[in-house]
Amino acid sequence: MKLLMFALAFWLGASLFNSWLAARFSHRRWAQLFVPALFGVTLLVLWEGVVAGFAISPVILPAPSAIVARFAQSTALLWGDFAQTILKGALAGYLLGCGAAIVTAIVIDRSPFLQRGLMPVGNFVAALPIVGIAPILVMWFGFDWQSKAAVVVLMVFFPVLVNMVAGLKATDHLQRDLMKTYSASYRDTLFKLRLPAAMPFLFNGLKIATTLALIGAIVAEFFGSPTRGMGFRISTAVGQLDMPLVWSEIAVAALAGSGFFGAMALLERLVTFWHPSQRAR
Amino acid sequence: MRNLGPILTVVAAILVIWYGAAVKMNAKWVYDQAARAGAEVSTSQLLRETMAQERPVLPAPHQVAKGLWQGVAGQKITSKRSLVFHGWVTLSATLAGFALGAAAGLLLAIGIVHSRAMDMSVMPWAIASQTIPILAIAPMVIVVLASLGIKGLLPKAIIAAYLSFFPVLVGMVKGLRAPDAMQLDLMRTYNANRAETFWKLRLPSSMPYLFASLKVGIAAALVGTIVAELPAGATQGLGARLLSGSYYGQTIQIWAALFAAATLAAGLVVAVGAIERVVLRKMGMAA
Amino acid sequence: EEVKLQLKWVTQAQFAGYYVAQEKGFYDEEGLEVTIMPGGPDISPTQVMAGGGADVTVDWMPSALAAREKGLDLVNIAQPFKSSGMMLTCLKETGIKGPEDFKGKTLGVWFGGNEYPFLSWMATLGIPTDGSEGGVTVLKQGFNVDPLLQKQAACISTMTYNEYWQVIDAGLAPEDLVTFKYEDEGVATLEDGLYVMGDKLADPAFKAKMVKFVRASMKGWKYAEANPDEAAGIVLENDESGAQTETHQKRMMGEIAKLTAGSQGALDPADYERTVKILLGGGSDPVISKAPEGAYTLEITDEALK
Amino acid sequence: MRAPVIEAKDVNLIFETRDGPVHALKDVNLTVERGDFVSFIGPSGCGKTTFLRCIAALETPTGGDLKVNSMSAEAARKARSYGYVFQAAGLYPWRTIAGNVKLPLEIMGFTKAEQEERVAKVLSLVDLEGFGKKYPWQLSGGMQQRASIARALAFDADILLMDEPFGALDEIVRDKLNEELLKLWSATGKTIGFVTHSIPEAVYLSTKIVVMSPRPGRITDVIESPLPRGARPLEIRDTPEFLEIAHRVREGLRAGHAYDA
Amino acid sequence: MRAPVIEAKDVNLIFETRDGPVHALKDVNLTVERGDFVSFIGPSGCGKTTFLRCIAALETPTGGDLKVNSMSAEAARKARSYGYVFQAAGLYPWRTIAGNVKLPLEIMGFTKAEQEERVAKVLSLVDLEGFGKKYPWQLSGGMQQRASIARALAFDADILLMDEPFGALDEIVRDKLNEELLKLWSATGKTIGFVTHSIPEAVYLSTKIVVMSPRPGRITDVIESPLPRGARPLEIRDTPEFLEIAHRVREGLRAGHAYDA
Ligand SMILES: Nc1ncnc2c1ncn2[C@@H]1O[C@H](COP(=O)(O)OP(=O)(O)OP(=O)(O)O)[C@@H](O)[C@H]1O
Ligand SMILES: Nc1ncnc2c1ncn2[C@@H]1O[C@H](COP(=O)(O)OP(=O)(O)OP(=O)(O)O)[C@@H](O)[C@H]1O
Ligand SMILES: Cc1ncc(C[n+]2csc(CCO)c2C)c(N)n1
Ligand SMILES: [Mg+2]
Ligand SMILES: [Mg+2]
Repeated sequence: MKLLMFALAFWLGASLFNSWLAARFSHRRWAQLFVPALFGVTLLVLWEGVVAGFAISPVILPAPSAIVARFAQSTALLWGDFAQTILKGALAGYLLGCGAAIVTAIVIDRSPFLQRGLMPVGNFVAALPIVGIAPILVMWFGFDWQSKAAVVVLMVFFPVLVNMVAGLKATDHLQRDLMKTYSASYRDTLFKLRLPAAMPFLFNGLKIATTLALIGAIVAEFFGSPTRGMGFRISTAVGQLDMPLVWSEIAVAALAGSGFFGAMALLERLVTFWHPSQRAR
Repeated sequence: MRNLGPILTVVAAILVIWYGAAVKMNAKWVYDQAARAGAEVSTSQLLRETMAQERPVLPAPHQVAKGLWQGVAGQKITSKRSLVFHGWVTLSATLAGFALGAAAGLLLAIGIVHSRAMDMSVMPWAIASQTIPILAIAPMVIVVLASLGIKGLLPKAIIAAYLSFFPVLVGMVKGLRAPDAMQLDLMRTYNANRAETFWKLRLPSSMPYLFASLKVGIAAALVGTIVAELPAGATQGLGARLLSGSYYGQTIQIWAALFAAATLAAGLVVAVGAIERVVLRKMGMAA
Repeated sequence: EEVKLQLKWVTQAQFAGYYVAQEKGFYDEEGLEVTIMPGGPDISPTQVMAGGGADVTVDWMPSALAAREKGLDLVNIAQPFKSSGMMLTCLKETGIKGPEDFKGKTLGVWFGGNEYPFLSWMATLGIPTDGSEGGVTVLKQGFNVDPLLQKQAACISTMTYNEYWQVIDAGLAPEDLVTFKYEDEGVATLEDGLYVMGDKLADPAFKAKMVKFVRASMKGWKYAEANPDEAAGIVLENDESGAQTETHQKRMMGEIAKLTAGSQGALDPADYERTVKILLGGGSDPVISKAPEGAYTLEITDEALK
Repeated sequence: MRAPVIEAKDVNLIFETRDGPVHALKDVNLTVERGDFVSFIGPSGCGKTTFLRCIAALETPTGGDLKVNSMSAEAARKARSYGYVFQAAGLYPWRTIAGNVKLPLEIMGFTKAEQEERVAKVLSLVDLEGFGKKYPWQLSGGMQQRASIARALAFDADILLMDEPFGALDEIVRDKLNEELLKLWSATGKTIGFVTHSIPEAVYLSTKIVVMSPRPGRITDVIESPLPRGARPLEIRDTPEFLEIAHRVREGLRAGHAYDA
Repeated sequence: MRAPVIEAKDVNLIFETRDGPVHALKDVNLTVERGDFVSFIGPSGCGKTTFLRCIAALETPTGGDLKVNSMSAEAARKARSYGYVFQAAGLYPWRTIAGNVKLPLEIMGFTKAEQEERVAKVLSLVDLEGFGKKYPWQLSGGMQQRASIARALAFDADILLMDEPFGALDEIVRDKLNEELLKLWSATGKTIGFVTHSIPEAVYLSTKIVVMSPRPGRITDVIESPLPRGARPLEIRDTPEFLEIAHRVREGLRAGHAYDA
């Protein structure tokens, strides 16, 4: 109970401190890192407090301290699972899926007919729930990372396609007319106008796709996998009631996902430095 | 409906490819069986048998269509074998979850737009929250909620809400910030307070973003519900239907449930689109 | 009086006894109102118990004992299943004739608490499962028998009453298959028993309730054994997903009856000792590290079967 | 002497940007009295908009002292002392023209009946009667500009701040609106701050012309117009006094361009 | 007689919109000869931009016949016969100023060295040397406008089509660029089509002033300027001939406004 009280007090204090920091130093780099970090720590403290305060069974919800301990103790295992699921399954699928989507967008961009036909159908296909598709893909592509990559491809393809198609349309009249006055070729228009103009949209899609790739790769392992991988570990560890390990894997997923997302956001900053949304602040 | 032609063309192309793939992928089994029986397979026999298997690797389109038709029209809709029945179960949880998620996303977005502290601290964690494979921990969530006495529709709805709040949050943060500096300055010249600025400027200008994100959100809510239905005791709903199809390797049942789910999703998105058109027209924004 | 029963798997004839007791009014006769909660691949009955989501659960002993080592005080109060239905089903064409042929092959195994019997077996055979030289490649098998049909695995785990018949239904003949029953290999562990939380047993009222529950359930089981077709019908009636077929459930009931036949409900301590021995013998990585204590009680069945 | 409405003393404004600070306003001193019509003229980037925004408390000077109606600019904003016309029309696309004009009235709590009445009045003032039910995109650029002027006139603010309000209009329409504005001004005795690029427009309208110069933005000349207050016929633009002032403004402007890129 | 560069015969253009057809150009007849400097003037919405776009083959007339350099407008576009300056600057934000000016040169396949040379030349022509490495948003509106003029001048097109190129500039800069443009024109003998709202600008620059009128958009007057071709000092604007032409243009404009809203 004492810990819970402390957690609540900490939460209150940290929130006030954060508001104060945010109000005064919001444009400082260190504050931009510190404020969310403190918020995260607050969540963890609160979690620890609640688990201790309400005496929640560790097989239901382990305390953050227990998770950290388990994490530290099984780094080798976690790294192996990370390599299997993220580096092989998710990354391969992400690259393939996004690449295919970009190429497809450029190809169907030339044909309004194909676009009008493909987009609604694609929309429909994208709505197929992965929990239904994953077993099928495991059946088709086997148990190893290839089937996970296939799931990821299916998951990321459509969001990226939609954004890229929208992006290729994102040039304004004036910009296109300018190209017309030069009687520019399709290639020139594509490379000098439409691809640069599409980048902000593309990155929108690419960022969404990062979290989808992760989720896809992990979930696909529930439907059959070799005896390693994050999804495999989560499902088996639940069966063994090793909840700290489960949450360690989840922590890895969240870290990897945030890192992946952050990397794409950084790349976006570099590539679309000219876009107003990047220039604000 | 000028899109009809192109859509039909694409669908036709897909069907052709699908049939081809069905023959190719199901052929191995036919050959294996023939080999076990010590028989030869002719081409016509191959074509016939690849499209009429009970557990095909890839069911032929007409098999799926038949499965769908039987599921939808071949039963009383109250029957446990009726896809309409299972669809309804899923739909109700989806709508409840979507309402929860959209409300949460909206409230958070409002908070973020109005409070720097929330903006700086919540956003990174909202992103991190979506990298947690909820599909992987859904079973635990169900168990935890059950231990708190929360059962039935609500746990499913909560998982659906978890998946649908994020698109709404992101879209609405963008949308509520859509007013340009001049539009905001205008409000300042009137010394309008936050509430007035919100109702008269931020909310109206966020409408296009709102509906775009609601469309994504409702599709996500459906996925969430289906995911939550897997471990919820695999009883009712399209998710349970998908899973029980998987246990028994009933490919056709899986595909039929898959298509039912996708149709439901498409229907929900169309419904949101219809609401969007009405609202935007009322607001005079349907250009 | 209310009792919440968490099943280990989806509604099927494997749990016919409970459904029969429900439908035939055996629970009512005892004054019990039983809620039967089906499980699924992602439901861990032990976790449900830990969360207080159920009063009593059907689980396999290896998983229950493993959970017990993790600090979850699960206690076996009855054992309706006498023998194990688990086996490894292999394609004959892979050339597997005996366990010694497993080396270098790919085997499908269920995880989520069901891997323990397999791991123990491999340990007794001295075959490594961690992918090292001279061992087997283990796949986390999904829900169905596709890996065998697609030849992605040489052998897969099956239950005598369920997956095996799915393989047969898929068109393979028994002659095309080689099966290894855990029972025959001497590595059988106890399956479907009834487990409750140990601390609750301290409460006489709860104990009395469990006595009634076990008594009614066993009555259900014996009725099901005697009337397999009717039992299968009752199961079908209770399947809310509408996915089960009559032929399959009738056949399953027939096979299940063979497994429950030897039991009146009471756990045979000899079976328990054997299970523990097998689980302890898991080589370098045993499922449980020391013989558990207080993992079962005969008090309930003693009282119930008087 | 009339009470000063705007009083700027050594106002400075420096924007911190990534490429270093931009000195947008340097030591700006200006006194505007009640009923004055002040025009601001100067090359692109000399700080005209910035200064107008300071008066409106949309920008805060980094140094000096700025009083509006003898209070701080911020307090004056809170007291809703002025109407502001932005360089672009900035109508809300989800509101009709009437709805846009009504917006400040709603916020300031006018009664429904009064709202209707005022909207009708100002729309007719800018020649837009009959267009109240249209949406902004259904109007040409010039009409939108006029609607935004109507919006600023709808509530009777003491001070009217206008940033190049007639930029998008052609000469004929511009002349007409110039006349209307003068009429309104002399009828109501409002104080008006007006940014323009057109020398004749500045001279024709103003009682006081402020010539500004860039880098750093500052006032180089303040010209008190000898032209009569109140109604001025358009033909006044051909009188020698007019041409003389115009010449002086032009010279001031030219000086500001001397070291311009 | 010089060969006609632009020859419009009964050109009509009707936009089909939701609210019904808009007759943007009605029976437009115009002949422009090589080396002409033609200004288009008229109230908002009279079709100036639309006609310029027809010449550039950015819009297709729905009726009549339009020849550019004795070919169809489309063929002339494909032959890259003209440079176009749009009403808005329309610089690509992902390219630097130099990169934007270079764009047409890359497309038209100039060598790298030639590209550099021409970029430097035209940037200095519009007084933007030293700004080549900046991005568009780092420049003021007026500077952006000048960059877009440089872009159109970079490749030596025969015909220059300019849609209110000096709209965002103040009087002084405008005067200077007017002079520069005249110099360039008389030095190169280009044919120039020029849209403006300013009567003095139109008269000062043109050999031919086309006055247009809206609803339906049509030509109401074509005034051949008696002012000397070639260099014209700015002072020419005070000569009686100048004022007379200006008067005629103003009258034409006023007529166009008669039934205006
Ligand atoms: N938010 C800002 N951040 C940085 N610099 C700014 C900002 N606003 C204006 N400036 C700079 O301040 C100076 C004055 O700008 P201001 O908009 O007041 O000019 P102006 O006189 O209104 O010009 P114009 O005639 O083009 O409207 C310019 O150099 C501009 O680049
Ligand atoms: N794409 C279009 N669709 C429909 N109507 C159009 C379109 N483009 C122009 N118009 C209409 O054609 C008419 C002429 O427009 P145009 O842009 O040529 O006018 P303008 O003379 O250039 O006016 P401004 O001085 O405002 O630039 C206007 O009534 C306009 O509303
Ligand atoms: C993913 C998954 N597959 C199989 C089992 C094992 N299992 C336990 S009970 C039972 C019933 C027989 O059909 C089966 C197959 C499992 N627990 N999880
Ligand atoms: Mg300005
Ligand atoms: Mg125009």
